Parts: sequence; C-alpha cells; structure tokens
Amino acid sequence: MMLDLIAASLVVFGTVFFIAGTVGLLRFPDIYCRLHALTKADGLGLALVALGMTLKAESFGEVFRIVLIWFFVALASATCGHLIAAYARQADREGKA
Amino acid sequence: MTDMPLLPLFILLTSLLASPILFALPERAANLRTSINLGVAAIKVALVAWLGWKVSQGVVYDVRFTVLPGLDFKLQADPLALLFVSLSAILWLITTVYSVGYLESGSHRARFFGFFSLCVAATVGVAMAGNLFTFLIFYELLTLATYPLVIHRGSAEALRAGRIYLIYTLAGGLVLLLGTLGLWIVAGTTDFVPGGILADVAAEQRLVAQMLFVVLVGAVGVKAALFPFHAWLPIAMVAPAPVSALLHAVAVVKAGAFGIMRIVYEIFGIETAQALGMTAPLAALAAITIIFGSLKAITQDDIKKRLAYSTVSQVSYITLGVALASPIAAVGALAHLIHQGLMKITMFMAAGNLAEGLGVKKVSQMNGVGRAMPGTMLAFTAAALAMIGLPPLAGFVSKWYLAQGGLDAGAVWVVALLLGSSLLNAIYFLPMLYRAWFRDGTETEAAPARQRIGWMLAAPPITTALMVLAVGGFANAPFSPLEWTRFVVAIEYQE
Amino acid sequence: MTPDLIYGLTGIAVFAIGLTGALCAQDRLRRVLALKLCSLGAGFLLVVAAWREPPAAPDPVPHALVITGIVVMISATAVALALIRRLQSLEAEDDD
Amino acid sequence: MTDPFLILDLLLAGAVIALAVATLTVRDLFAAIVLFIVLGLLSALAWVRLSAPDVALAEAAIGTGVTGALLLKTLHHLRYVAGTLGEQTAHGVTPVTPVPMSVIWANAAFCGLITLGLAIAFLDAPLGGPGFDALVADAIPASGVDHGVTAVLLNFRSYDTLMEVVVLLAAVIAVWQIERGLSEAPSPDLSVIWQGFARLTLPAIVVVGTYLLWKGSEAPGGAFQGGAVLAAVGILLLLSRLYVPRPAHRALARWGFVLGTGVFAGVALLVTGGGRVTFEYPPEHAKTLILLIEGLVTVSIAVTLAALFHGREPVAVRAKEARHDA
Amino acid sequence: MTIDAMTLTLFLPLFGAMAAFVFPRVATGIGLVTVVATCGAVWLLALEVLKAGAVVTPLGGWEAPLGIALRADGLSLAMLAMTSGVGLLVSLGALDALRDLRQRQYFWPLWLLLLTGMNGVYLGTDIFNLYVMIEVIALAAVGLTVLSGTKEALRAGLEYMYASILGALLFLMGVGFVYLHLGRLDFAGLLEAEPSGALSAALALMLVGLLLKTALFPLHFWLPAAHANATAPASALLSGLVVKAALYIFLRLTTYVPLPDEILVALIGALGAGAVLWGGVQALRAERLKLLVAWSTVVQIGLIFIAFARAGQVGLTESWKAAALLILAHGVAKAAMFLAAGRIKDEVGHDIIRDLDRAEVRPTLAQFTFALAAISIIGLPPSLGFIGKWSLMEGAMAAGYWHWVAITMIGTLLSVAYFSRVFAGFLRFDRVRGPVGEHQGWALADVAPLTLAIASISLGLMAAPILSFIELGYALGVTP
Repeated sequence: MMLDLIAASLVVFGTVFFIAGTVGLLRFPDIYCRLHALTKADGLGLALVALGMTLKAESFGEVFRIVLIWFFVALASATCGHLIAAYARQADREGKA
Repeated sequence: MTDMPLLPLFILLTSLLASPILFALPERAANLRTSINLGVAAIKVALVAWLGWKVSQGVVYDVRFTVLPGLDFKLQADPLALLFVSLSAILWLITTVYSVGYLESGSHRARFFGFFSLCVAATVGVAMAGNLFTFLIFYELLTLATYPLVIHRGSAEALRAGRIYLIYTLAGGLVLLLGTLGLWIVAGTTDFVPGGILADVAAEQRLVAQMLFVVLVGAVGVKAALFPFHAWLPIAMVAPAPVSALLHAVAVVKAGAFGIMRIVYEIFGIETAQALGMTAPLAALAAITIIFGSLKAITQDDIKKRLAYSTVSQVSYITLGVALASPIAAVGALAHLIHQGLMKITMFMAAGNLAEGLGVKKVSQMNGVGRAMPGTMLAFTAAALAMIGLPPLAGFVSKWYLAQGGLDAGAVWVVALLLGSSLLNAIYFLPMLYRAWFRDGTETEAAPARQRIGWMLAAPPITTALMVLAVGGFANAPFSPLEWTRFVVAIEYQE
Repeated sequence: MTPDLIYGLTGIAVFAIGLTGALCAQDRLRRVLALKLCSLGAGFLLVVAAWREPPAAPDPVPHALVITGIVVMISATAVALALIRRLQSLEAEDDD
Repeated sequence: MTDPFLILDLLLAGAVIALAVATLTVRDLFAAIVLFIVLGLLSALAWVRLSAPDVALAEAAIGTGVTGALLLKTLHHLRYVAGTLGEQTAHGVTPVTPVPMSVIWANAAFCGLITLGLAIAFLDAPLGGPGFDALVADAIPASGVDHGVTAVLLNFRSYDTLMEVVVLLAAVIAVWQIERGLSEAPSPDLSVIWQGFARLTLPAIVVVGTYLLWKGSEAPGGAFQGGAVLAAVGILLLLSRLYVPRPAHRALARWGFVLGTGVFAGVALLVTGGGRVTFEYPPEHAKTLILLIEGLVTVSIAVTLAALFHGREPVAVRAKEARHDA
Repeated sequence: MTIDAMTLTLFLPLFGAMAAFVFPRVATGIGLVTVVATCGAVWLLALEVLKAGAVVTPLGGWEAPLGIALRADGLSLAMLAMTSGVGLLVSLGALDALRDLRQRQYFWPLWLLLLTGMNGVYLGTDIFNLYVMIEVIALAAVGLTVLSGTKEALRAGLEYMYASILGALLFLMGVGFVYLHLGRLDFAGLLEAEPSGALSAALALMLVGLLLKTALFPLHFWLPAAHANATAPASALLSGLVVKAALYIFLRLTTYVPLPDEILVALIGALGAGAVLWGGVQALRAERLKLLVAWSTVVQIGLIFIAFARAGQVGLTESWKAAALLILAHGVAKAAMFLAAGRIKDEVGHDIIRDLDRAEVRPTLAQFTFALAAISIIGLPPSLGFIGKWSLMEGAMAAGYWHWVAITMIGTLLSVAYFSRVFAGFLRFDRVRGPVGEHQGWALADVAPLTLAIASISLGLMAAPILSFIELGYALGVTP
C-alpha cells in the first residue's frame, strides 16, 4: 500500500516534469533554451516515472528492462541534444558570416 | 472426287507466300525478282486452269476451318469464283510483265512487287471466299495491300491520295464488318448459297433485312465506286500505271462489284432482294453512277483521270445488270466484269506507255501520238472502240445482253440509258483517238521527251487488246467468258 | 463504444486524409507522406478488424497482413524517395 | 464511461487524426516528417491497445523508424541540392504556390465524403465478426511455432511472406538502378559524441534485434521487427561513418540481399515430395526450418533496409563519369 | 523433391532474378535461360490444365481460406502463356536494344521479378496475395520505366510510382473491408458473399485501385509518359504485359462478384468510351511515335473496359471472353509495336513523327512490323484484335447496345487516322535528299518484334482453340 503510494507519487512527479518540459519547448524564446527545457526536464521526468515503475515491477527481470530503457533513452536524448545544439550553433555562425 | 482438295488454298498461297520473299529480295536482285514474279504468276495461271478444268468436271472444292464457334474461314471454287479468279490470274501475269518493264529504273521495287503479290492474293481470296466473313477478311487485306501501292511514289500528293483512299475503303470495310455481324446475328450463318440465306428473315423482319441490304451493298459499293462513294478512285490515280491498270481496273473496283453480286445473289437471293424492293433503287443508283461518271470523264484533261471516271461509269454496268434481276441482264453483268477488265487494263497500260515513252499525260498533249507509238495506240483504240460498244467488240456483247435484260425485266429505260451512255463514251473517247491519229504531233511539247519503250511495256497492252477482240469475236465459243457466264447465271438463278 | 469502433473510424479518416493529400499535394515529398498516411489508415482498418472483445485473443491473420503491408510500403517508399532524389539532382544540374 | 481506457482511446484517436492533418498542412517539410514520425509512434501505441503488439513493433521499427530515417535523408539531399540547407522550406523540389481557400475547402469536402462513405460501410460490417480465429487455433499445433502471427507469416501464409521479401529485393534493385552514378549530398559532420553514442548502443541494439527474432516463435516479435532493429545498426554505422561502403563490398551486399529470399524459396522447394507440396514443412522439422528461414530473412531484411537507407550502389564513380551519367 | 509445374512457373523466374542480380556479368545468359525455362514450365502446366480443366495447389498444405492456394485454369494459363511467350520475344529483342552494360545488368533481374509477379497474379486466388503481387510488379515495373535514366523517364516513373502505390493502397483498403465482411480473403469466399455495404465499399475501393493501375480514363494520366519514355523493351513489357495483370484481376473480381449496379456498369462503359475517344484524339496529336503508341494503349484499355461493362449485364455473361481475347491480342501486338518503334528510333535516330519522312535510313522491316502490329490493334481481319472486336461487337449488337457498337467503330476509325500519320512518315520520300535504301537498317533484332507481329495476326485464325482453351475450368458461379 505504502509502496503503491510512493510509486504513484513518483510517476505523478515525473509527469509534472514532462509537462514543464513541454511548456518550455513551446514557450522558450530560442533553440538553446528549448533544448535546455526539453533535455533536462524530460530526462528527470523519465527517471522519476521509471523509478516509480520499478517499484511496481513483478520481477527482477522487469526492473532490469526498465532501467535499460531509461539508460538508453537518457543516452539518446543527451546525444540528440548535443547534436541539435551543435547544428544550431553552426547554422548561427554561418548566418552571421 | 478430287485428288487435291486444297487446290483453292494453293492458288491463294502462291502469291501470298511469294510476297514475303519478294520483300526480302535486295533491290539490285532484279533478275531473280523478275523470275520469281513471272514464275509464280505462271504457276498460278496453271493452277487456275487446272481448277477450272476440275470445276467444269463437277468437282466441288470446299476448304474450311473454324475461326470462332460456328464461324468458318471458308474457300470455295464455284463457277462465279472461278470467273473472277481466272481474270485476276491471267491479268496478273500480263501486268507483272508490264510492271517489270515499267519499274525497270524505279526505286522501291522490292516493296512494290511484295505488295503487288499480296494484292493478287487478296483478290483471289475475295473471289474464292465461301462466306461473307472470309470475304471480309480478304476485302480488308485488299485495302491494306493496295495502300502502299497507291502511295508508291512517296510524294505529298500521293500520300494525300492514299489517305483519302484509306479513309474511304476502311470506312467501307468497317460498315461491311457491321453488316456481316448483323447478318451473322440474324441469320446465324454468313455462307454464300445460291438463292440466298435470308428468305426467312426477309419474310419475318422486313425492315431488318432492308437495312442489312443497304448496309452491305453500301459497304461494298465504296470499292465498286458507286455514286456517291466514287471520289477515291480518280484521286488514287496518282499511283504508278501498273497499279492503276490492274488494281483500279480489275482488283479493287471489281472486288466491290463482285461483292455486290455475292451479296445480292447468294446472301439475299435475287428473288428476296426483289421482294424487299431493294433492286429498283440499286438499279437507279447504278444508272446515276453510269451517267455521272461519263459526264465527269468528259471534263477531265488528265488521261488517267478520264479513264478513272470511265471506270466509275463502266463498273456500274455490272451493278445495273445485277439489279435488273433478269437472267439475261445478269449474263451481261458478268460478261462485263471480264470484258471491262480487259478493256480498261489495256487502256491504262497504254496510258502508262504514253507517259513513259512520250511524257504525255494529258488529253490535250495527245496530238499525233498514234504515229509515235503505233502499237500502243492501236491497242488503245481497240479497247476504246470496244468500250463505246462497237460491234462485235467485247463491250458490245455485254451491252447487248444488258439491254436485252432490261427489256426482259420490263425496264425499257435501260436501253435508253445504254444508248446515252455509249454516246457519252464516244464523246470522251473519240476525241482522244482523233488527236492520236489525225492531228499532227510535231506541234506538241511532248516530242523531245520521246524515248523508246521496251517490249515489256509494249507487248502487254497489245496482248490484252487482242483478248478484247477475241472475247467479243468468239463470244459464243466454248469456255469463252460469255459461255461461262451463262453457266454461272444458270446456277444463281437456279434454273 | 468500443476501441475497435473508435480506431476503425480513425483509420478511415486517416486514409481519407492521405487520399486527399495524395491527390492534391504539390510537393513530391509531401505526396509520399500522404501515401504513407493511406497505408497507415489501411493498417488501422485491418488491426481493428482483427480485434476481438477481451479476453478473446485477436485474429493473428490480419496482423500478419499488416506487417506484410508495412514492409511492402517501406519498399515502395524507398523507391519513390530514390526517384525523388535522383530527379532533383538532374533538375538542379539543368538549372546550372 | 464504463472503461477509463476509452478516454485514452479517444485522446489517441484525436491526436492521430490531428497529426495526420498537420503532417500534410504544416509548412516546414522537416516538421511534417517529424510529425509523421510522432503519428507513427502514436499509431503503434493505438495498435498495442488493440492487442496487436507485433504490428505495433513493426510499425514503430519499420513504418516509422526506418521510414523516418529515409525521409529525413531524402529531405537533406533535396535541401543540399537546392542550396537551402538549414532553412525551413515547404518544398523539397518545386516552389509551392499558395493554395487558395476554395481549394482547401474542396479538399476537405472530398476527404469528408470519402470518410463518410467508408464509415457507413464500416458501421455496416459486423465488428469482431468472422475471421480466421478458429482455423488458426486448430492449425497452430502443427505449425511448429506457438505464436499466432509468426505461424501465419512463416507457415500458413508463408507464400505472402516470401513475396514480401521479394518486394524488398525488388526495391533495393530498383533503388540501385535509379541512383547509379548519383552524386551524394555529404552527410552532416557528426561529432565525437555521436560516434561514442553509436559505439555504446550498437551492441545493445544487436542484442535487442536478435532477441526479437528469437522471441518471435512464442511471443510478439520476429524476423521483420528484428530485421528492422538490426537495420538500425546499419543506419547508425553509416551515419557515424564507422562503416563506409566500398565497391568491393558490392558482391557481398548482393548476396546479402538475396540470402533470405533464396533460402526461403529454396526451403519451400526442398521440402516438397512424398505428397508434400511447396512450403509444406514436415511437422517434425517445422520449427527448425522456420527458425532457419527467419534467421536468414532477418539478416537480409537488415542488410536491405540499411542499403535502402544508403541509397546508391557503392561504386567507384569518377567525377567526370558521374557528370556524364547524370 | 518433386516440384509441380505451377510452383515452377513462379519460382523459376524468382531464382533467375536472384541469380541475375548476384552475377551481373552473366545476367543476360541467366535471364534468357530463365525465360525459356519459364516458357517450358508454362507448357507443362498447360498440359496439366488440358487434362484436368483446372489445377489447384494449396501452398504449405494449408487449404484456403487459411492458406493460399494456387490455381490454374484456361484463362490464367492463356495469360501465363502470353506473358512468357511475349516475354521471351521481348527478351530476345532486349539483347540488341540494351547496349549499355549497366542497363542490361539491371534489366534482367527487374524483368524476371516482374515475370514472377505477373505469374503470381495469374495463379493467385487470394486477394491479399494479389495485393503483394501487384506491388512486386509495380516496383519492378517502375525500375524498368526509369532504366534509360533520362529526366523525362524519371519524372514519368515517379508519377507511375505514385499511381501504383495509391492504386495498391486502395486495393489494400478494399481487402480490409472484405475481411471485415467475410472474415476470409479467397476467391471462393467472395463467390459466396452476401451483398452488403461493406462488400460494396470493398469492391469500389479495389476496382478503383485497379482502374488506377490499368490506367482507365481518366485515371490514365501516368501512362503515356511512362510508356513513352522507357527504353523499348521496357515499354513493350509495360504496355504489353504489365497493365494486363490489373486487368486480369479486374476480370476475375467482376466475374466472381458481379457488378451490383446497372449505373456502375454504365459508368465503367462510359469511362471506356471516354478512353477510346480521348486517347484517340491525343494519339492524333502526339508528336512522338512512342507517345502515340502509348496513347493507343489508353484507347485499347478503354475498349477492353467496354467489353467488361457488358460482362456485367444480364444475358451477356459470355462477353468476358471478348475482353480476354482483346487482352491477349493487345498484349502481343503492343509488345511488337513498341519493340518495332524502338528499332525505328534506333535506326532513324529520333522518333518525331513529323520528321520520320526526312530520314535517309528507312528500317523497312521494323516499319513493316509496326504496320502489322497496327493491323491487329486497329482490329482489321484476320488478326486476333479483329476477332476480339468482332466478339465485342457481336455481343453488343445482339443485345441491342448500339452505343457500344458506335463507340467501337469510332475508335477503329480514330486508330486508322492516327496510325496513318505514322505510315505516311514511313512511306513519304519527297522530303529526303539522296537515295533511300529499302534494305538498310535491317537487323537480326527485327526478328523478335516481327515474330510477335506475325503472331498477333495469325493468332486470329486460331481464335477457336484459344476460346475453347480459356473456357477450361472457368465456369461462372463455380467455386474456383
């Protein structure tokens, strides 16, 4: 029961971060800020949701898979964030020049 | 019984198979081409003679195979077919000699002789078709094979003529297809049977039968140059002389006239056609064409065009003879099929010689050509006089029978018509003869172009002119066209 | 109201949107996208048709068909895209 | 509302339709493609809701993943050729003239009519109606696999599946043919971080792909999903330039493309005889044969999809020749 | 290992395609051997069908509807025979026409895959399987369309690709509706189907998809450019064979599920009439020879659909045979015509109709071939095209549908008109300087098209056996 409550609140917290990230994506002025909102908030949101889900997992294998998913998504979003930022900076420079 | 049941097929195949060989021969292999041409033509004449002998012995030929359920490809050799087959076989041989001479220095000879051969195959097929379906096949083949010959010269004018020719004849073919289909649907067969196959249909569905008559006769009427479908014939005269001679004197227009015979005698039956009330309008149309063609001929200065309009007029004699629905007139019609072929081919070949030898293409240039080319002009004169109907020449014989038939059928106007037409013939032919023989030729411009023509050009018209004399003079001899004609008419009228 | 009804109508709508786009799109790439929408709509229809009220298991045959359809579609897309790329290069060269 | 999931269904359905419209109407093509990818993923989600995890996997991996990569690559090429890299454009090829409102309304009306007509027909049909359920249930034990979709794909309707692989083969042949001599847009310069990411993830993806393939005989997954995941490996390798195709690899690639099809068709023929017809696997060997086919087909699919992404045949093109060829 | 003839006809070209792709250097040899072998397999199958009437193989041992059955009857065999026979001759024609090594090495695998797909269509009995097959055909056909690599060909190929994908997807959507309604996808199931809204929608979707694939007016927009700009052997395959696959499916579907509505029947007929007239007018205006030939394909498809339209009408159930004859006739003649047009273009150097008469080289044999093929396409006796037209008009006249008769006749006249433009180009000489050789430009490559053209004429005389053959095992209302 206690576990359920903790799990649920973690997922809800995670969702809040997701929403915040999305609002940031929509409202922030330039690409770097948007990227910032997206990667940071969503990364944390995903971590919280994943954590909440592990508490509800039925077997160790399931926990392992959830962790794996979190790990790869985090890796991918970090890489993507970097790529987008680098690309945007390059485009900016070319635009100025 | 017959020892060679496929004889009609062989006759067809001789020229059909010769044509791809002729196409493939290189342009320079002139001697080989001539040998093949003459050889095949001679073989064909021999085979036709054999066929004629067999048929006169009472042998019945019937070559057929099924194309669609109930619908056969059928060749037969009835006396009527034989009449037309022998005409085309013999004239093909003669015209081949003439063409070899005519095209000696020309180009595209491989193509010319290939299609020429194909045309003869188609004509023979038209003659021997055992039903309307087969007739249709060869009728269309004839159109297609003559088209390249009409435009042989490859000039813009030739191509325009070719297009008109193609439109007229293919449209006619399409209507014939329609009529054949209609016949197939209402009668369930398209066979040519003496006495006709439509008696029952005509009794029950008179209107359908009448429409069918109009459609079928109208369709073949295009090739027969029946007024108002005649316009292609004078235009097609841009073709080389041998083409005009054989095809537009014999093969194509006769295929149309022959089709009218087949349709009236063997699809409808002369009695049924009469009962349908269709023969009188047909006779009237023929009469109009006769007069119209003659009148137009008078106004032509171009020799070949004058001859072409004369053909328009003369071919309608055949139609008239058929439409009069009298056995005697029928004899005249059939005899005229042969006689007119002989006369007209002579004149076209002679005209070709004038153009080749003297550069004379117009009537107004004909002054004194008789002295320049006496042989050719003698042949021309014989044929022209025959055409006018001078006894005892060929034209007289057929006109005589036609007039008698007219009286027999109670149509006295026919006699007047024939007299009138003969007068018109005289009006447009005699001035030509007069110029040729009695005017001094030195004042014409044509003289410098003068060159000697070879025997291959000179002999054929003389030969056919002699035949014109013979068929008229010996009209009553056994195996003469007239005799054979009587035999055919006896069958068609089931006497 | 059941999921199959909702998604069935969704699929039909997506198909119709794709069809409209395929007929009207001006840009070559956009047309490919429109055709992809059509295929998605058809996929929806088949998946919906296979659905059975739980606990019954769905019919596997339409699922297999959709998988086949997806693979067929990517093949066609790849060819179309290759054509677009090549054509663009040729046209650009002509402009030079 | 009896089922709270229905709300999810309705939301998802609404999002799918909205995304479909947006894909076609959004101005920037890049955005359109991204929206399409999102649409594909949401559709996959919807299909999971409809108890079709196999299809969802295939759609996510092939219909959205690889297709998305293909679309983006093409857009990159088009913009490179047109000299509009880094710009937002509504067109890849020809300038788009503005569409008047009347046309838009006409389109909408047309679209509505089609939807309406098909919807009426759809509502007319019995939902959850007749199907192959009973037939499949009866036949599964003899099929050699336990998972329905795999049984259908590789046994009951293996002919379709073979032809599907043939379609893929035809596609790669056609693409090579179309793009011979095409000069390529230089791929974007990806940094060290990307290569590190690729190195880190590649082994994991290979494991996942193999797992999906292996799992296919009893649970969702199988040759196509596994193949698509492995194709992602190829795409990553190509993008990160960890692997650069060379002319010498051409022959190998050709073998790779036909391997699956060849073995599939070959097995189908080899099992005949003794009263068995084409594709009729002897029941005792069915599982082995199906696994063999699946394994090799997976390899072929992976190689083929990666090749479709790469596009042109790896040939040594001299600059002059390329010019002439184009 | 005992392989039945039906499997052979499918798998031989498939293996051939793979081999030709893997060994590009010997692709030509592999391709030729494969096509010959496929002809042999079709021959074996024909013997079986002659004996048994219809042959069925449930693939994988699973009976339909769960499994997929292959079925061969007279009609499918006639299509197979046409495909492999025409295919063989086009293959021979391709030996000369494709001089570029790279074209050749891609032509063979694509063409063999195309053959696989078409054979699959003619043997198929399952509508989803047919969908996959038409996609195999589509991809291979697009590959062939753009073989020449010119910009025009690529543009046309892309349009063709769009039309193909859209047609296939419409068909797939129809398959979905059939499954919704019936829960099965085989022809037998369709035959037993009760009419319903879903079935009507399915039929409408599938038929429209097929119309797009066969390019019936006004969905023909992609065809002329695609067929005109491909290389000659590819054009011959596309125009002669590929459109026939969708036509065949259309024929099967409309006979198993007769068109429900008079209006629908009239609509299809009207579209056919539109194709005949519009295609004819466009052919009259076409500037290039191959484009003219492509437009004549549009016309012919219209004519075939007029036959279909009648097939749906009460009392005219036999008219599918007219459609089948027209399909066969057009397949043979059009392949001959495109190959001949390709030869003419090769020899003359261009195919602009207006300037054909300026050429000093006249490839007479190819021109003759073209003319022979035109005879069959116009429908002049005794060609197979004539027999097809005869059957069509006979049925229409017997039933009193005079408007169809009129359209057919107008179509014939139009085709005479547009083909005579070409003949004029062949036979006019006064615009050439210098002598024209009749026997220049003859080549061994003329043999293949000439054979096809002669076949298109002489098959007309064999219409009776062909008809009795296509009726084998094809009785309406009998479960396949």
